[in-house]
Amino acid sequence: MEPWEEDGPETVKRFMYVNRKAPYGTIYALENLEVVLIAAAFDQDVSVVFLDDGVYQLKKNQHTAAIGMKNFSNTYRALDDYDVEKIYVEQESLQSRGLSAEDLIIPVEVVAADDLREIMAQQDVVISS
Amino acid sequence: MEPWEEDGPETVKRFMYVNRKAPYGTIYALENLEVVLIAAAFDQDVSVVFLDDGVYQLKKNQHTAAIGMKNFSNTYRALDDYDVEKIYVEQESLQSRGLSAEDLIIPVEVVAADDLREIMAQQDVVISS
Amino acid sequence: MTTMLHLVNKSPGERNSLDSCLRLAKAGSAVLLLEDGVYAAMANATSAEAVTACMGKLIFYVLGPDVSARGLDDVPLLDGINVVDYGGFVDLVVEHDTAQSWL
Amino acid sequence: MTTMLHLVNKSPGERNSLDSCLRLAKAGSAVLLLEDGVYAAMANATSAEAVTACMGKLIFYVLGPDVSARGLDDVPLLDGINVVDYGGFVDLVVEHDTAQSWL
Amino acid sequence: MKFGILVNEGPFTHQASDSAYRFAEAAIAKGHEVARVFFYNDGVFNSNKLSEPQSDDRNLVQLWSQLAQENGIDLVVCVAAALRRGIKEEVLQDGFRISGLGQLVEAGIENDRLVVFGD
Amino acid sequence: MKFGILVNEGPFTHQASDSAYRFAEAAIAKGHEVARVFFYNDGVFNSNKLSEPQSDDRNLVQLWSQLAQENGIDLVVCVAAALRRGIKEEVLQDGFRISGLGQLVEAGIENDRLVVFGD
Repeated sequence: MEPWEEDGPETVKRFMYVNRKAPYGTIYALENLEVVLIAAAFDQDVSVVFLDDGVYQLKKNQHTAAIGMKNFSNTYRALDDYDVEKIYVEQESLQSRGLSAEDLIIPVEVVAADDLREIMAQQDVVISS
Repeated sequence: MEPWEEDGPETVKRFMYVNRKAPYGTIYALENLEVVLIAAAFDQDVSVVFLDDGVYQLKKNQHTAAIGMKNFSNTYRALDDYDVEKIYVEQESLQSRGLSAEDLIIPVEVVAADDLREIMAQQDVVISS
Repeated sequence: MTTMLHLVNKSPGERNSLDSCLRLAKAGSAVLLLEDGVYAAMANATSAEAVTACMGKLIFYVLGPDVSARGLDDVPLLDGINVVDYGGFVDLVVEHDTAQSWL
Repeated sequence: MTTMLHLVNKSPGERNSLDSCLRLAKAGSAVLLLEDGVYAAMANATSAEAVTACMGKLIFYVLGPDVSARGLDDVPLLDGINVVDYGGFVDLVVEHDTAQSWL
Repeated sequence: MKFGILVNEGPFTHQASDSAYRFAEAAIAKGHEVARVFFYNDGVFNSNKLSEPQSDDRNLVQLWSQLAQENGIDLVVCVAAALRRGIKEEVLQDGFRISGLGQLVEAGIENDRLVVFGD
Repeated sequence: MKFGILVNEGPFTHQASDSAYRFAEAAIAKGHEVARVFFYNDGVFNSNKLSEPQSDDRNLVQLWSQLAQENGIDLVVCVAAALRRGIKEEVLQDGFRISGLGQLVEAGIENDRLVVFGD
């Protein structure tokens, strides 16, 4: 939050969108992404976190033709266009799944649980699905 | 299966209904029980298994008034009236939850995983939810 | 720094929600166990170890109506877990700046 | 004695379905990993240990379309897991007397 | 204090909507305001007026509707989530309205707390 | 071989119905018969004709209906599960019928295999 925003008529809140579920097995990944894209249009401080199986949402190289479902993984690239820049992935979640930042479809900030804990503790509104 | 049934016009199959989910948090326990009560009317070999969090379905002393949901735990008592007599509870699931057969609302056969494995392997149709 | 109330509604015998909450909740935060999450309050379940290990760091609450519904009134709960009703749940949300649900 | 095909559709990183299946599947049974269950086939995930430990006892299959959907074509899968498509899934159901879904 | 509530599951399969309802009721009893309940994911099914539970079971579709009308709660059903699940005006219970996801973000901005109930 | 299929989840929130549909399609392609698909729990939502997915997404309500009409599959929606969830004749897609749980047990008795898809 910038100093002039503190004084403005509008409150700026820190919103965190938390993703803990894998894509395709359930719709939560897709519908949570739809929320984030809408949220980006409001002048709030938005961050998005991927942890546990949520890190699978960002796996490169998704090909869904054979399961007949829409591949929405490219839509994560739109986060940058929408000025959603705080995208965190928990390091422990990646590691225990044998993945690294190079496996992900967009650049992210990989943070250790110890750091993610601090980031989470600073949020005003946490939306998970 | 009795010898004369083998020769009869109707096939008797071994049906097993598997419960692995806790009650109230989701509807699966209740709706699976509704299936078993209907299934009892067909002349098949029916067994019901409770394992993992499914063992919680049979916990005595459920009082649901304060959550506003219907207490259906007494309905398990009807299984006996419907001649559903093969009711198995996995010993390991009970133990790891700090429970024993005395905590359950109906008499059951507590079986070790090693025995349940054999029982499961003899089924023709397994319905889980 | 805000104060956080963490909500865990899944059984530790089925999912990893509680583990993740305990790993990422900051010291001094509150954790309310509700719905199937209340099974984590059982003193004699193997899941008790993880909760006990965090007792000094986090403040634990359990939703009484969900405890009673599941027949756990006659089962020992972990020492140091505070039982609240829906009104107490509301108070906890009021007393903490942010509520985070571990779905 | 019937021959069994076990279906596991949940990720080992979220739920206990795979653990329970591995504990209760009889030696010689087949296990098909599908939907989010395919993550259990990843060779470099910590969940690999549990599957590897059962490799001699059970025969593992993974549903290829679900592997591709989740971007796992470029990730090493465990040796000894057979990849099948929906037709292969049908064949497995035909070849085994009973299918059990670990929901 | 002003609350916003997010409900991500339908009125039967998961307890989420029950818990949210009991929470809302208790908040109002304590003199707080529940300004908006937003229904997302399968939560949109909470607005289906065709829902007919057994006579001895609770009816959350009606309970939400009554609580809202008595206490001026804005019950908002997400249009995108509703469309794909077949929830449209023709089956919408009184007291609910269909609108966009922006209403959820607003609920987070304008209320003192947002509490999420889901699976 | 004759198959029965049980679908426990709706057409969007979980992949169960997708997997069941792909399985049924593949079984038919291999010359097997899919005699009955029984929809239980949230599976009853697969029959909601008001369902309107985005234009670039699959529409499982229509897909099931078409597959059934082309291949003589009996699509049965559980009446008890449907009533509480607000699925009634007035929103029922062509090709589905509402009936009792006995139809599920029968599907287990009369078919060579019963395969369950759920959460």
